[in-house]
Amino acid sequence: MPTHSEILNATPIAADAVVAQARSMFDQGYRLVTMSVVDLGDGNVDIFYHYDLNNEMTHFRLTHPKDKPVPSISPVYFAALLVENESRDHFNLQFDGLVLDFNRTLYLDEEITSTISAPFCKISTIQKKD
Amino acid sequence: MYMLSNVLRNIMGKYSTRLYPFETRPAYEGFRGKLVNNIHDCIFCKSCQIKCPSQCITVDPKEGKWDCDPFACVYCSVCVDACPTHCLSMENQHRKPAPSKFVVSLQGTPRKSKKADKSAEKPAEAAAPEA
Amino acid sequence: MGLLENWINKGRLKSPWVVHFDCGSCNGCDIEVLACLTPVFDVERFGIINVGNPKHADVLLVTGTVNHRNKKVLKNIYDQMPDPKAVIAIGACGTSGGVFRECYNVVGGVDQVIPVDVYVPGCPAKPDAIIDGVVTALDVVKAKLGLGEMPKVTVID
Amino acid sequence: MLTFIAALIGLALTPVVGGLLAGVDRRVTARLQSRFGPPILQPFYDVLKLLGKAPMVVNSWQVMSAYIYVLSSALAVLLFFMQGDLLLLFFVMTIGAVFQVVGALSVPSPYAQVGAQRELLQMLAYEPLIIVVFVGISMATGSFKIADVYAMEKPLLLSMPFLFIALGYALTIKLRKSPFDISACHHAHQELVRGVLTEYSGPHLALLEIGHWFDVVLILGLCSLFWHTSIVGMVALLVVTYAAEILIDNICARMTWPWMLKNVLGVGLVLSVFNLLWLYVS
Amino acid sequence: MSRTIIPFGPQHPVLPEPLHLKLVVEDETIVEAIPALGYVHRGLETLASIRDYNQMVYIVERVCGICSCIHAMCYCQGLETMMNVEVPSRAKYLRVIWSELHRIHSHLLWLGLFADGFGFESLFMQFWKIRERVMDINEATAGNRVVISVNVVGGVRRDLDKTQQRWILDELDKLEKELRQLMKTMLDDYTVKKRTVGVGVLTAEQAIQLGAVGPTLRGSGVAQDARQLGYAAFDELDFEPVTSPEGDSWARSKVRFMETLQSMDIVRQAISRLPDTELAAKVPGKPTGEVVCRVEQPRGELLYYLKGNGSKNMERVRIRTPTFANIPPLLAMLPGAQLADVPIAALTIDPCISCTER
Repeated sequence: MPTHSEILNATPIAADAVVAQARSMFDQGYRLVTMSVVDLGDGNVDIFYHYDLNNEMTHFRLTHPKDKPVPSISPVYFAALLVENESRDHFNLQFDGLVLDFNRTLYLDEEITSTISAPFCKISTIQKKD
Repeated sequence: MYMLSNVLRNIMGKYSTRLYPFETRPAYEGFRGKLVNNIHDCIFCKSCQIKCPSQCITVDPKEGKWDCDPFACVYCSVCVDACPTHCLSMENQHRKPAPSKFVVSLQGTPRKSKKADKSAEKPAEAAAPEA
Repeated sequence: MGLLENWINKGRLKSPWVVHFDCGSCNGCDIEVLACLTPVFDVERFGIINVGNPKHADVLLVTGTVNHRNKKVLKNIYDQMPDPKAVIAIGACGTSGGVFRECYNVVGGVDQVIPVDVYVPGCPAKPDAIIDGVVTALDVVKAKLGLGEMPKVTVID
Repeated sequence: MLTFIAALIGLALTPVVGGLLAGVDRRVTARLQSRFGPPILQPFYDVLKLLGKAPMVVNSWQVMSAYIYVLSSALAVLLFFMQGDLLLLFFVMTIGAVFQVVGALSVPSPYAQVGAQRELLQMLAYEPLIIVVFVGISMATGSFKIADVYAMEKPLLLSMPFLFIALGYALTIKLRKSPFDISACHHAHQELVRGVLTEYSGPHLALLEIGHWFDVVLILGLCSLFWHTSIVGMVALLVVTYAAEILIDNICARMTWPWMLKNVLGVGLVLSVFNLLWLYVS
Repeated sequence: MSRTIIPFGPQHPVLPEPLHLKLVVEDETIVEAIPALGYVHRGLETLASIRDYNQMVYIVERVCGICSCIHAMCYCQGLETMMNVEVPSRAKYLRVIWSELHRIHSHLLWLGLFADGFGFESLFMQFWKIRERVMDINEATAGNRVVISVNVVGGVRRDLDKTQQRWILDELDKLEKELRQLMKTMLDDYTVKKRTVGVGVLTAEQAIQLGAVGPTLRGSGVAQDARQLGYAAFDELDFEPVTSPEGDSWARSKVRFMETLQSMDIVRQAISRLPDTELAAKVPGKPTGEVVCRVEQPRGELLYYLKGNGSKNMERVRIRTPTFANIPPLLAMLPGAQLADVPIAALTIDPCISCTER
């Protein structure tokens, strides 16, 4: 029974299996809902892949070091293009094989990219004015 | 062509424009308009300052000052719900536009004076327009 | 000459064409600005048309916070407008940054980038408030032309 | 000489009439949309205000085009009031329209460029219709002189009803009304901002606006030729025509230019040729 | 033929949204569309680290003014799941009522803008005229026209009394009558159909592969609606997702038109079954854990990923908005279209850029 809100129960996945997994989900007719990125604070990030088939969701969790490039699933799911660029903006994550790389300028301008390395990481979140 | 009956009905009937500001419609009872503070009852407990999602209220219990930036206020009425003495309320009229920004700054009597000198209690209303 | 001048001034006060710029607003104020053009509020009564082109406009309506990317666009639009012009900042975000003041990508209110003539508070500002704002802006224009007094700031009324 | 002075007075009155017409148009449109609407004098306020704005010139071609457009539109109106030659009038009017396009093409803005291309396509659509109407008039009267139309005993409408409909198409395009408001329109909610008018501002925009008033009066004047015998009939015809234009504007979506070319040239020319044959036979 | 790049937006009269598309155009045919975003990016999600989880309700409402109530509802439902709070059933029904009112006003707004997109000004005015009835309902019952701020974690803040309920039903009846008068114009008019039929076609397969949601997906004939998940009181109400198989602009406008009528029906159902309970439950403790929550916005499925760490601030609030998912389908729809069709195709995904960029 699909639910509207669920305590996240994600299957762990390895970095080298991400693209193959995406390909198999694509072939089974799954829709890529989105990806979520969370900074864990210890130099790693959690990347969640949320898929949906007939309102039933499947989640995968990739725990990955922040400074290593993540394999991009945008060649499989074109829709991943925006979300991967967004993660690139917010967490300064590198993606391997991104189909259209905005290079950290999807949302952000130089003023921000030069002063904040990754706005959504813990070290630089709090931006209080004076 | 289906629109014809509609536009003809419009031109036959009365226009539906409310001629604001020449004619005003009575405001709805529960509209969240201007935030007002009855400073006599304010105990400077800071509940509003803590709860405000926009952080537009500053309370100074020592001086007995209650400041609100009406241009940062988002009119959510969280402060009204949080106020223990119900001295905060919202009028059902919107705040009028202004050619310069200001802070609503109300001066009350600090809490420690209790009810001792009630006669001396006179709220002074001061405005400090910024540039 | 005096007569023509008078007429032109009258035209200025009777025909404020607006251009609306959504500068990072949550759409709340945008749809209220649009609602002003529609039958129930119909600001065309005051001669206001939404021209969508800064070169034709006299009044710039700005909704929303300024961020680092759109501040250039905002400045550009302001510069493209021929004189005399007025700027109205609408909503909590446009006037001061509102709830988003402390976000990392937010510069603040519109007045950080261009001079603002009228501030319309509210989140979002009601169409009534926006109409009041335009009327106040016309008073400001009038005062600038030397035809009247600056509208007063009423803090508590 | 007397006709010339009368024509000059007519020319001076034309912007007033055109402006009032635009004002009434806006008011009626507003009422059709259930709005209160602007004051009738609103177009005059707009133009006066635009005249008082600081000029922002992109290049001198643009300014020159604006002046030539207004002058040729005014000249066309003058020729009309002097009851001159229809063909000459047509060419003068075309010069104005061409310079409107030249002005738009001379600036780098993509909106103006695309607007200019569409304006050219519009000209392609309405100019053959106007020519055919003139040919019809010459077939009915024997010459291209407006004076000869006035010499006729029966209104033209009786012998050329289909050509009048064809002229209606041209009028809709010239008035920039839906479904043909594709290159520029007065309410600006469109994909090209204001198309050919995008790059004009201040006094030059006011000039173009006045030129547009001349154009509208001229085309309505051509319509009035169809019932020249009585003033009442003429006014009634014009009121009905203009009211129909406003209604059509409010019950149609904007179409694309391929549709416009197909429809206007197809339907319009078939109607006109049919009417011409009818004229020829009778 | 000559290639030119026409900028579409960010400031554009048809679209009061700062969506910027770089259109590579050959004559008037689109060859490629490249999006440029970031004009509305505020970085709202980072506010979670300096505002507490109750204040965040009012901040996520301001992700997007048009669907504010539904954003807050989704966030609150996520937190309620995380903190194991049972929401009183009256609050659930009230949430349905307000969220469906939001859907009605959002769809009417879109229908108006869409009409404006193909230059039908009087139709635009009509839709916005009747929309004011919903705005009045919002203003009278919730205290603001657009951002109504009724949701709190654990329930709702305002109640509807009997007179208000009757008034809402009256207004909805009038609204429905007026809306039905426009149905033929919107769906059958010759000029309208000429502009919408066959523009921006998206097949069902493409729609799923590109991750389309909401009316964009249902306009391609896929019956998927997050309301089927039964959040709030939707599990106790009767409705079927509206679909249309054509996949073009016309189909999407039809889906939205029919959904407006459907939402009125849902509000009526909800008012007739409104139970008599408390408005809000007490919320104990601080949020911990990870939750994924979905609701159906007017524009499609909205997903929140929430992570709490036991403090009063949330660790992460991630918002995936429907327009964010609908932009890739738009990019796939545009090549081959005419320049005059771009506003129409772009409008049919109902772009909400402030949602997209947050």
